[in-house]
Amino acid sequence: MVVPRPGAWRWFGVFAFAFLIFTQTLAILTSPPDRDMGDLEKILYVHVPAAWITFLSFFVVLAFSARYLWKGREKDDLLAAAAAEVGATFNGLTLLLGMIWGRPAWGVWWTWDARLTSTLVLFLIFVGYLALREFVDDAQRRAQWSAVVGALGAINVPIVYMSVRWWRTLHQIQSNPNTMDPAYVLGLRANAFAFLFIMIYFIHQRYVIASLQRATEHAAEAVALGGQQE
Amino acid sequence: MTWNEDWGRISAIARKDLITERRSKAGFNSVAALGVTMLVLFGFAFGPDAQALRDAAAGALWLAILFAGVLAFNRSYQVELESGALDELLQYPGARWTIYAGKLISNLIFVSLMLAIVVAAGIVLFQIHIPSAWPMLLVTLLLGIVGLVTLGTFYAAMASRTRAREVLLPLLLFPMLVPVLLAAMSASKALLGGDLMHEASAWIRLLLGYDVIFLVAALFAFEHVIEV
Amino acid sequence: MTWNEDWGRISAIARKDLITERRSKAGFNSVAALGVTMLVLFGFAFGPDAQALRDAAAGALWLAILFAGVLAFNRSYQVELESGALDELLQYPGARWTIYAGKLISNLIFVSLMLAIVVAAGIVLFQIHIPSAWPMLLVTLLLGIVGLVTLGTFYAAMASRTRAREVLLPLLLFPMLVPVLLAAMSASKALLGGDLMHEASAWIRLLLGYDVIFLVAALFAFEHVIEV
Amino acid sequence: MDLQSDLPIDAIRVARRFGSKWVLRGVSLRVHSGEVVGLLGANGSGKSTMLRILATLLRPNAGTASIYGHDVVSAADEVRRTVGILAHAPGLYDDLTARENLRFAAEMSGLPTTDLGSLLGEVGLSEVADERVRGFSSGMQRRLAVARLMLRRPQLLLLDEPYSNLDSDGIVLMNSLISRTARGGGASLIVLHELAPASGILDRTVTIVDGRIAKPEKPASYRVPVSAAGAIS
Amino acid sequence: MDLQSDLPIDAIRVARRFGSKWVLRGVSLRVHSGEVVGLLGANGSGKSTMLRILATLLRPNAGTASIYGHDVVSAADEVRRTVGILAHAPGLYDDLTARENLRFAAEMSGLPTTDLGSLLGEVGLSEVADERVRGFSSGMQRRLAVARLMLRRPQLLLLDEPYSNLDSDGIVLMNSLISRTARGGGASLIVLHELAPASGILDRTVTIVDGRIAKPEKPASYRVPVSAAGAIS
Ligand code: HEM
Ligand SMILES: Nc1ncnc2c1ncn2[C@@H]1O[C@H](COP(=O)(O)OP(=O)(O)OP(=O)(O)O)[C@@H](O)[C@H]1O
Ligand SMILES: Nc1ncnc2c1ncn2[C@@H]1O[C@H](COP(=O)(O)OP(=O)(O)OP(=O)(O)O)[C@@H](O)[C@H]1O
Ligand SMILES: [Mg+2]
Ligand SMILES: [Mg+2]
Repeated sequence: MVVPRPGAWRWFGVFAFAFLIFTQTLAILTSPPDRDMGDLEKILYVHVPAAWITFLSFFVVLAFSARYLWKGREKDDLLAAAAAEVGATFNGLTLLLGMIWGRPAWGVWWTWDARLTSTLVLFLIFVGYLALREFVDDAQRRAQWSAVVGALGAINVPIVYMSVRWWRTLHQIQSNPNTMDPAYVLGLRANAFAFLFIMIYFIHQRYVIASLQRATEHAAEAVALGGQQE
Repeated sequence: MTWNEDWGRISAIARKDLITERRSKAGFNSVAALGVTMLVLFGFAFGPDAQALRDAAAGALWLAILFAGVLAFNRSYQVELESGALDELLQYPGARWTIYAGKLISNLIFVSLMLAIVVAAGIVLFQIHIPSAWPMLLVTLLLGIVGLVTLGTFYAAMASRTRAREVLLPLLLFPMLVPVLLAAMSASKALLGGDLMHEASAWIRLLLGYDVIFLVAALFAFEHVIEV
Repeated sequence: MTWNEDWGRISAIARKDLITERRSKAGFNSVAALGVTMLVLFGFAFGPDAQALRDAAAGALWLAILFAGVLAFNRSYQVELESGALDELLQYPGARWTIYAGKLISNLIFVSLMLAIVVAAGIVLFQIHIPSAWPMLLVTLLLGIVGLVTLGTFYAAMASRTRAREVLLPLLLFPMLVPVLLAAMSASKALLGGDLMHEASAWIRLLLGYDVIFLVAALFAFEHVIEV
Repeated sequence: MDLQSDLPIDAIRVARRFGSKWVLRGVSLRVHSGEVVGLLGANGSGKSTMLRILATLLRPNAGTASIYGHDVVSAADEVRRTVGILAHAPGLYDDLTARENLRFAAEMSGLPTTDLGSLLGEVGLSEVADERVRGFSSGMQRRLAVARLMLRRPQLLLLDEPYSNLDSDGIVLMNSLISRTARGGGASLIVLHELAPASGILDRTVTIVDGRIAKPEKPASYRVPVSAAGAIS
Repeated sequence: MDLQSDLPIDAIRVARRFGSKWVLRGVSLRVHSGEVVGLLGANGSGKSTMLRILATLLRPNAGTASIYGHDVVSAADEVRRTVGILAHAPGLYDDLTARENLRFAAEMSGLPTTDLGSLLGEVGLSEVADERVRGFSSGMQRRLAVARLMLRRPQLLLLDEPYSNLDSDGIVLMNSLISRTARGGGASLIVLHELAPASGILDRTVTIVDGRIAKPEKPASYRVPVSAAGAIS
């Protein structure tokens, strides 16, 4: 197994965070206060990118899980696990930011609306995924099982996405650049890219850590099996 | 390899599980009693107002079935783990999905019987009026338990082989089941309320879609789960 | 024979159980998640109306704790049954009630931690307003779980040694717990509602009485349950 | 039991049934201090059942048995202080390490928890002392169970096929425990199928046939394994 | 593996670890048709692990093994058709009767379910054929497991301490199964600690030391039990 090396990636990480600070400042400074919510609107630039990145991460889980089941390569399992961790983190962030937003905007921390609940359920599904990885000791079994659970879990992403359309929700429906004030569009897009870079950086870092652990094990293998004739 | 051989295996497993279940649980009496006990607890928790109870009836029924079902799913693999029978089971040649199919059938029969009893008790305890569209209600109940058992039997194959089966199975299963439960509860509720808005059939279609997708997925994925 | 020796045994058992619990369940994270999952299910079943949910909050909290608790109780004896450890345990000389006391302590710690997490999640999800009399509420919660764990640990000693433990434990336990649950739910509900009628303290006294009676009875009766 | 005998084992017409099937139909057995007695019998003849009765884990349906003068039913607690049983199942906690399992046993018996390390060394488990028992091989589990016996130093050893799963070192270990106990005035009752590993330490054997101890004069209908016959002759 | 050998067992540098501990570090082993090979080794040396790998119950981390030319990983299904394993645990269903357990095994293997009665008679369980396995003694459970093996008639027997819990009749039964298999062109690999019960049927032994098969020339560091040394000399 090839161990990925840092180097360029360190600079990518620095860049991703610098870019995030830049886009956040830009969005907060340029966007006008919302006519209903006033400055509360500014949470938009973290809440919505976090939600998008959640979806994207779980899609990455699906892709690598499927490839693991097909090809059986350890690398894919490690990548899927890294993406799941990052996805669950952003999922939690979406919930938390949504709740912080909901308190002043709707007057409640929580309500049982389809969007909110389905987001919470998605979070719980991947908490289950991570718990499963925790509980299985055998590496091959862990990889195999979590690939299946991860792929099945990712089926729920479209449900969360569509929940605002399928059910009447308090949460607002997706907008698109046409229905949105252009003043917000740029800030949102820029921040979405900043989050994307951070996601890539995080997934990569988690993957590197896991690979390094594996590499030590493989090194031990060489020692353990070394020196045999025949 | 042939369908005949596969069917032989499926029915052997289903029959064995049902015999074990019957012998080890002293009939369905205790399961019946447990279902009823759960309903009584829900009655306490959400009663005593009659209208509130009737509103809660569909939810209470499905939750009682869910919680009792989880016991059955884990149990169905635990029998294999005691005294190493799973190793033996994996030694038999042939396709692995037959193991899943066999357990699916026995769990379906078991949960259906439990459902019958729980529903009968629920009708009395929650003062449910049986709607004229009761065949639809029956279809809802059946589709609901198919979804429940499909996923439950599947996840239990993993959870029961870890150190944390009691916690891990509900942890993996419940969130995945939310759509099934929601659809089943909503359809039941609508039907019990006379289905004035004609929303039941949309929920039932959703339920059917779920059942089919997950059944196929589970049959394919089972090999990967049991093999290692 | 001396108190010192007895205490040594009690703490040995409690410590062993907690170590096992920690190792086999990888921390309370999963239990936390399970508690939250159950609350979500209750939310579905009895929501989405906010007022209805708030009324149901006390019931939902206690039921979530009850169902998760039952898993812990059975588990705590199952560890003994795997690979014949119970025979070994019964071989040690000394009073048998120490076994019960040790398991009681470990289960109490476990269920209390679970309770803390479930309550925290419940406060958010069910939009509970913390009442000014929150110390009383805390007392209610503690007395409630003492009752739950006292009886649960006791009945699990019997149920876990039958072939039908998963079903038998709730079947024996739930009806016996109804008074405890009813008192705990009613007191919690009254306190959450501001305790306008001053009825909470009556329920709490009832709860206390129950706890004491059952604790004493269980300590005495345990010898007879475990011996054969 | 007016006359209390102080024999390590004094069983008088012990009988036990499961359901309606009588497994033991009156087993009378005396074992004296310093003796090592082998208990033979075909599969299913009730050897394990007899040991469990003597260890207070099962009650006889009829007859009485006493251990060093203490009745196994009415004075169970005293019996437990003097008896140590090694059953088919090792009775270990899978999620505890070897050392933790021993420490638990020590605490439960009110013994000091120092010196567990050297005990583990004695049974050859030093290297895995802090690994969980779950991954132990069957022989390693059995060695740990032996260490637990050595910790408690019972006067009377009840051993149910003690040599199974043990390699040659393990057999030596087991035998040294048995003979040390015998030298200290204790006694052992050992269920065996294969006499070879116990050759040299067995004083005599008794055989359960038809739920009773077969008469020593007529050769037991239970055939002693061919390979072992030489070892005790 | 381009060249398919048709040996009953052809294992090449099989390695397996648990966690970071390498238990098998390159076991190469060939067993020929008609052979009965004993697999020795100290407790925890990896004998059961090796058997489980050959029975497709565990995958090797490195190396390859094939059974009659079928790879244990890639052609697991074919391997399962030819192999029968007898593990430490009997793998029976406690709530089924002896007969039902056998019938289940027959149905799962696609074999006829007639004649189960005579099979049960052969292993001496006729009387308890319709009793639940839960109450069986350890030897009775093992006999039932042997009956299941006899039912399936595998070409290659993998036996993990097959004699433990068996009385002398049981040992005879076990040996007759092994030699019948060998005569029919099959083979057996038997994990043993005590060679005595298998004396007369073993063709040779190999010993696992340090995760590898010890060289036959230098006497294995694992000592053959004293009592058994004579039996195979
Ligand atoms: C816990 C509470 C909340 C959760 C779980 C949540 C969840 C989500 C998710 C998953 C998305 C992305 C969906 C998509 O792109 O289709 C999203 C988008 C969004 N959320 Fe929330 N949200 C919460 C609270 C709020 C609140 C309180 C507001 C404001 C009043 C809000 C406003 C928005 C907006 C404006 C979008 C972007 C929709 C678009 O234009 O595409 N959310 N939310
Ligand atoms: N599932 C597992 N998890 C962790 N370690 C394991 C597992 N199975 C086996 N081991 C380890 O592998 C080693 C070999 O085990 P194995 O059961 O193969 O030994 P064995 O040669 O059969 O010993 P015995 O004669 O005692 O039966 C042991 O050190 C054991 O701790
Ligand atoms: N819990 C039980 N329930 C029902 N029957 C039992 C139980 N325990 C033992 N028996 C029966 O008692 C008989 C003797 O069992 P026991 O385990 O004492 O035999 P054993 O002499 O130790 O045999 P083995 O050499 O096979 O270990 C058997 O026929 C068994 O079926
Ligand atoms: Mg026995
Ligand atoms: Mg072994």
